[in-house]
Amino acid sequence: MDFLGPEEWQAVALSLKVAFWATLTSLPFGLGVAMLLARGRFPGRQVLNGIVHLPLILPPVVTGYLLLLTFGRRGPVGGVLDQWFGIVLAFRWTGAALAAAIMAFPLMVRAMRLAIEAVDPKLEQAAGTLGASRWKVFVTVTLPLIAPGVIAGAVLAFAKAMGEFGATITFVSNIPGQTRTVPSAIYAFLQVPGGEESAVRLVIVSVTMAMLALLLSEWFARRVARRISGR
Amino acid sequence: MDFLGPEEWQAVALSLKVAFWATLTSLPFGLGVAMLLARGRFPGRQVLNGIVHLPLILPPVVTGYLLLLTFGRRGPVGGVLDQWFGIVLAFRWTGAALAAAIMAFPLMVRAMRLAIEAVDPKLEQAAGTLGASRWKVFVTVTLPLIAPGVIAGAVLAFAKAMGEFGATITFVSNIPGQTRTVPSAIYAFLQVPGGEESAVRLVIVSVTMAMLALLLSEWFARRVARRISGR
Amino acid sequence: AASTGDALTEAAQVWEAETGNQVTLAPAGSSALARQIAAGAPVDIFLSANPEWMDWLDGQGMIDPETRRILMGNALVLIRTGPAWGKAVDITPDFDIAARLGPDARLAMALVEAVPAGIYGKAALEWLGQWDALAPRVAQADNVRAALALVALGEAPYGIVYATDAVAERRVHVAATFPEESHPPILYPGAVTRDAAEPEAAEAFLDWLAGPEGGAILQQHGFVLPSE
Amino acid sequence: MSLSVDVRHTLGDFRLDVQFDAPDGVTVLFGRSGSGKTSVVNAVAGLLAPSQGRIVVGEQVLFDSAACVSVPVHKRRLGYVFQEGRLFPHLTVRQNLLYARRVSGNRSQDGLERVVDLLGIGTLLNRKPGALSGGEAQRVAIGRALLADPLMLLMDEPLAALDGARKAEILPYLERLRTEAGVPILYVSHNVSEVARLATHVVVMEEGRVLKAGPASALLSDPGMVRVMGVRDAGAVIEARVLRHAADGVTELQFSGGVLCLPEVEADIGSELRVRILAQDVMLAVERPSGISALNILPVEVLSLRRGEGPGVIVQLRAGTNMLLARITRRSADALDLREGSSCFAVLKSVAVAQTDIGLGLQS
Amino acid sequence: MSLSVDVRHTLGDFRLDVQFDAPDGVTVLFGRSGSGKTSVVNAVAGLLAPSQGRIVVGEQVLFDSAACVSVPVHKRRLGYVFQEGRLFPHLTVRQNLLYARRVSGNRSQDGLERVVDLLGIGTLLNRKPGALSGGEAQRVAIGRALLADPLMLLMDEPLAALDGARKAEILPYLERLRTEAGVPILYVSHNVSEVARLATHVVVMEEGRVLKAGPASALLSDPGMVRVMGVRDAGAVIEARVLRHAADGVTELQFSGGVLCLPEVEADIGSELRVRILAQDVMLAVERPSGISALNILPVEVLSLRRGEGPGVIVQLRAGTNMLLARITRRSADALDLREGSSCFAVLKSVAVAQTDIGLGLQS
Ligand SMILES: Nc1ncnc2c1ncn2[C@@H]1O[C@H](COP(=O)(O)OP(=O)(O)OP(=O)(O)O)[C@@H](O)[C@H]1O
Ligand SMILES: Nc1ncnc2c1ncn2[C@@H]1O[C@H](COP(=O)(O)OP(=O)(O)OP(=O)(O)O)[C@@H](O)[C@H]1O
Ligand SMILES: [Mg+2]
Ligand SMILES: [Mg+2]
Repeated sequence: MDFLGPEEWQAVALSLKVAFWATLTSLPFGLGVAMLLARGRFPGRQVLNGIVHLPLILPPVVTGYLLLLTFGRRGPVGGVLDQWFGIVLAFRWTGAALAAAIMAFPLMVRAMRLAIEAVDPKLEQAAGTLGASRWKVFVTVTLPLIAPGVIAGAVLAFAKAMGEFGATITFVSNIPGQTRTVPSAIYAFLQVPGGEESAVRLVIVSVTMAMLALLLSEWFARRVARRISGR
Repeated sequence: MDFLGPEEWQAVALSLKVAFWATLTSLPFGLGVAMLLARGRFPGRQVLNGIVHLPLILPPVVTGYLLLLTFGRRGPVGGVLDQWFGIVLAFRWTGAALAAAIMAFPLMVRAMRLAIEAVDPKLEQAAGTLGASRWKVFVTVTLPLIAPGVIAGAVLAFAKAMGEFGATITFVSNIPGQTRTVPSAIYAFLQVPGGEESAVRLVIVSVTMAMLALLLSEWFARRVARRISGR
Repeated sequence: AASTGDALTEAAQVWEAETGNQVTLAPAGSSALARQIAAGAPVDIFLSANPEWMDWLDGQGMIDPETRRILMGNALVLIRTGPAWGKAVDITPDFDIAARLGPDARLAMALVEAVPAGIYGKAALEWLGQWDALAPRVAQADNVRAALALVALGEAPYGIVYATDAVAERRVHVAATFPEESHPPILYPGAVTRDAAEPEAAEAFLDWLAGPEGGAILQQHGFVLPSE
Repeated sequence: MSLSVDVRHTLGDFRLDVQFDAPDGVTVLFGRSGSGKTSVVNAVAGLLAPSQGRIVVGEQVLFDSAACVSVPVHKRRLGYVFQEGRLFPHLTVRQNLLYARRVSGNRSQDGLERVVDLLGIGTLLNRKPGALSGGEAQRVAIGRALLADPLMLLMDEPLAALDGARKAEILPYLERLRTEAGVPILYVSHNVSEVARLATHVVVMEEGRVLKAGPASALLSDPGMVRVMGVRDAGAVIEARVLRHAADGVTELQFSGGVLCLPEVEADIGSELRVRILAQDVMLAVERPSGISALNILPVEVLSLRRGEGPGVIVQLRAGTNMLLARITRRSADALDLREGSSCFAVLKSVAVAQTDIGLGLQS
Repeated sequence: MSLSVDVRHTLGDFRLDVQFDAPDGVTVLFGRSGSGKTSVVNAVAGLLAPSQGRIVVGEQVLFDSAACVSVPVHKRRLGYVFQEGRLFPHLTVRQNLLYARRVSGNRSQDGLERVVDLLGIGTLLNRKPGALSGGEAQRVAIGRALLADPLMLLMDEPLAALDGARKAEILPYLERLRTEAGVPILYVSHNVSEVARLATHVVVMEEGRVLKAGPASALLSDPGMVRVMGVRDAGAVIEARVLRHAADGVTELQFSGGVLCLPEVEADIGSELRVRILAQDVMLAVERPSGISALNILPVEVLSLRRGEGPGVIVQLRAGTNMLLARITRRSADALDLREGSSCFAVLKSVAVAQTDIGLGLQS
């Protein structure tokens, strides 16, 4: 296609990759934390809740800076990851995915938690009497019932990950092909006089992609909902 | 208090004001749109859904820029508002509230929509048979049942509004006392050598406030939930 | 422009004390400010880190060209993580940055296409003939302060920033200074806007900044005064 | 007010095709599980919009697919007791009960006490539905419907979850609603004794269609209905007038076939009652027995004998102008040499006519 | 397997304080709405953790607050039919039925067909619960519990939503479960006829406490229970052995008081049956009546007369070693001059003993 130049395509592909992995890998954690928050009764529940919400509250730049402090090569976690596992996040697309995942995490957890809280515990009890252990109850009853919420959460997270900019550029900066996601590219274009046109092209592409993801998820969520209500 | 200087206090007070009004004024719209999306069956529903999600997908800078183009004094809407109603949004705290509200809108709508979809239509039918018109059904049955979701949505929106930066600074700039919210102030401090200390102080304050809002809302949502389940 | 905030804050305070006039600063990126002014922002003075955005605004007829002047200049330096040891050197064409970086470390800069500090840095590296080799190894931050932070935290061992930024950050030191001819002159133009509410006071402040008192403050913060 | 229902609709594989007209009073829908009773009630309530049909209550057309009329649910002034409760979980029992008042803007508590007493839910008023037992919730649901001050009551197995004693308390109240307030009631029940007691008109449904419909007394005395009701519940319904209350607690009633003695009935002298006499409670004797505890020995004429599949025979009897049913074994029928036209005596224990099977007649 | 329950718990204002021991078979919890039946069942199921108490089924201690034992719900191997269905809305009927298999890792469909046939839900298998009628949903819930291959069945008013014919089909199956499979059943019911038919042991509850508990036959023949059951449902349960099936469809049974003639009973000759004879179906005569359709005329002795509040008298009778109850009017009692010790004849229509009141005896 002529619409976008090769560099721009690179940014689009990278954004998709980053958002996809950010969503996918944070999904189980999100679900776990949502379960804990919705059902758990332990001290420090509110603290956990607060921590989960932090990325939403903090300006993205601050989040990015904190990520840099923690997961940077010299940071406590980043150092360990680097030396022990050979995992480097700084200036890699994996770092961008981490930043996107963390920024999107509160959205994901909130949506899932709301869905979990809407599940009738009586159905879970019924499953228990039929011999399902807690884990099986979760897999066979709770999870299917909250599926629309999980999908909603994942889509929100994906959309957010596609649009994330502040934390990403602060944490992993802007390296073409590595960490230059679509929002970074758009930002760069907007900084120079006359760059609007290129920016608009990228905006159109990223909006189109996000809308497609949204439509897909709506369709999917409706299917699941229909499956559940049996209508 | 000595902890924060007067300028910092100003930013904190402004942020609270902006987030509060952003949340409050967008609440009815959010609820309306959530109802439309959850229950409405009209052509263009998916388009509305997409538009609502836009601010989530777009980099905040782009959203801010679009706001500037639309609601700026010379923009199509901004001009009308200015000339006909004397309402100026650009470079006022009202503009910051608008930017925050728009950025937070998708989060609010998503949470509310999820809650609405979890309401059993059979209860609404029952209310109908007892003589409640659609509107009364909404006020007396649907609304109380979705209250936890509404609260969750409002809190997400408030938190997001407290942390919004990109769109705000692009739309209404960074004018102390007018549009310099806490995130803008943090940004400004980070731009000057040696400003980190002030920035950290502001981060602590804004995190504390957001956490308090969160705790309050959790408590409130639990109360409502208990009220509903009757347990 | 964002990078001038500290110096201007001090200058404004002094001038306020002298004249009793009130100055309100709104630090943000040059691009954002220029667009906001074009959209009718209630601003009296625009001070840009980048002459291009001033030209752009001029093209829109949003500034009073009579009042436009260069207020100050800046230098570009190569910084290195850690406290200072030894003396900063002047960069000559045979100065090999890649060799100093080592095999896989990165060079922190501001966005090389978009942000002034990055654009100047890129020009300087091109002047050195090392841009093509270094380009894939540059970590571009969204502004020059973020690039500074990357070096300060040790994420990138070297970075290219303004001399003014390097002054206050204790965790970095200036390893080398780029010669003036290696990049277009780094100039900060200022002008009174067309829609200014108080154009006289605004022009007075600009005059004062360009005068000896303002100049002294700017110099204190590491800026270079325009040497015509 | 009369009720006229004509509904055609498809739900998945299930086809509903129901037409019936019912006069004033209680119309009972009777039929096996899954035969479409709830669907008909929902159509009347407006919760199910039939693909075709017409529903008229009294003068008011509630639904007419041909004329594109469909009165919105909330304007139909219903009291609907759902098969599954549907209490509002966020409101207390009191708020649930007063919900209809609240949404109609009339906040008086008129009648609350009476209904609360009737249903025995006085101690529950401040609880949430989540803290009620199954039967308690059902009682609150009934109360909520009654307090809606409805023009029409729709009750879908309202008493199924209740114990016998509670049922016995609520039934007379429903009777009074029917008779005094003239509220038409569409009532779904599996319980023939409830049907016999309340029904003015019975509609028997099978697989989405009307199998049989007609006045309660005719339908219940119809030997052909025995299969539908189950033999145990077959019986005739007669109308009788209270003659006197004897000192020993026996109430004597006059009907066309003679005098019936029943255990004390709470009804004024002269009032009309409906009495259901189960076929299995009627014994036949060729000569008048004596020295026996049964108080009612009525001369009757055998109208027909109808053999069932089992060892039983349903004997249709004429007593005065009324019809009675008796169920006896073939062995007895042979031993007594019963045949059409033979005269004999129907022996009926006075207590065999249960209190719950006596309802206020329609005329009173 | 025997069941031993000792539970103390507080729910809001409601105090549950229940102790009873029940032998093998079906233990029926009987009591008015809100008396705590569901709470007891929930405690046995493990859904309610009593603040104090001990629950033992057979050898297994399910709960013991003193020893801090509480077997987790899913390890109790229950089949629980809830009062309110609780089908999984996201699974088809088939998946609901096979849920227990699926979670226990045993995916065979053994028994599915049998249960599906019994409950008449064959055409519903691929539907979602949202598309079922009330009675259909309840039948699926019963099927789900039965197919869990439970060590113990808990059934909370399982048949309340079902029509008579369906009930009549399901009850024998439950009887067989009790007798053949030896699955202990804890059964909540308001329906005395169900109780009489199924119960080995009856626990009568009132306001959270046990009012009375004992073997079904003793408790149901106890004149003191008339108040609890309601007069209409008072009656004795006797055990009888099938003597022969006569050609005219009458089955003759031998019991201690003589021979009982009943309409055809499907049971092998020699098998033991439980027969419930309602007090109101028994007539008394001072001399043996003749020329009457009633087949059973048993010589009996009056043991006691007990006046109720109304015009009725409950007469306890001895027939052989068995006890019978008769309910007659005071007027009749006076007319016949009945007193303790007098001899008379109990007249009983053979059809008055309904099929649903005959169950398999425990010995068979
Ligand atoms: N959460 C609660 N808070 C307060 N009271 C409760 C709660 N749950 C139940 N109760 C009360 O406990 C009593 C026993 O309830 P339970 O459900 O065991 O009754 P039940 O015998 O099964 O009645 P039914 O026949 O109506 O189902 C009832 O009076 C009920 O109101
Ligand atoms: N959404 C649906 N899709 C398919 N079939 C349906 C749907 N809803 C109901 N049915 C079927 O329609 C029939 C009638 O249902 P309805 O609820 O009216 O029965 P009912 O007579 O009230 O039965 P019950 O006595 O069990 O409550 C049932 O066979 C049911 O399976
Ligand atoms: Mg139904
Ligand atoms: Mg119960």
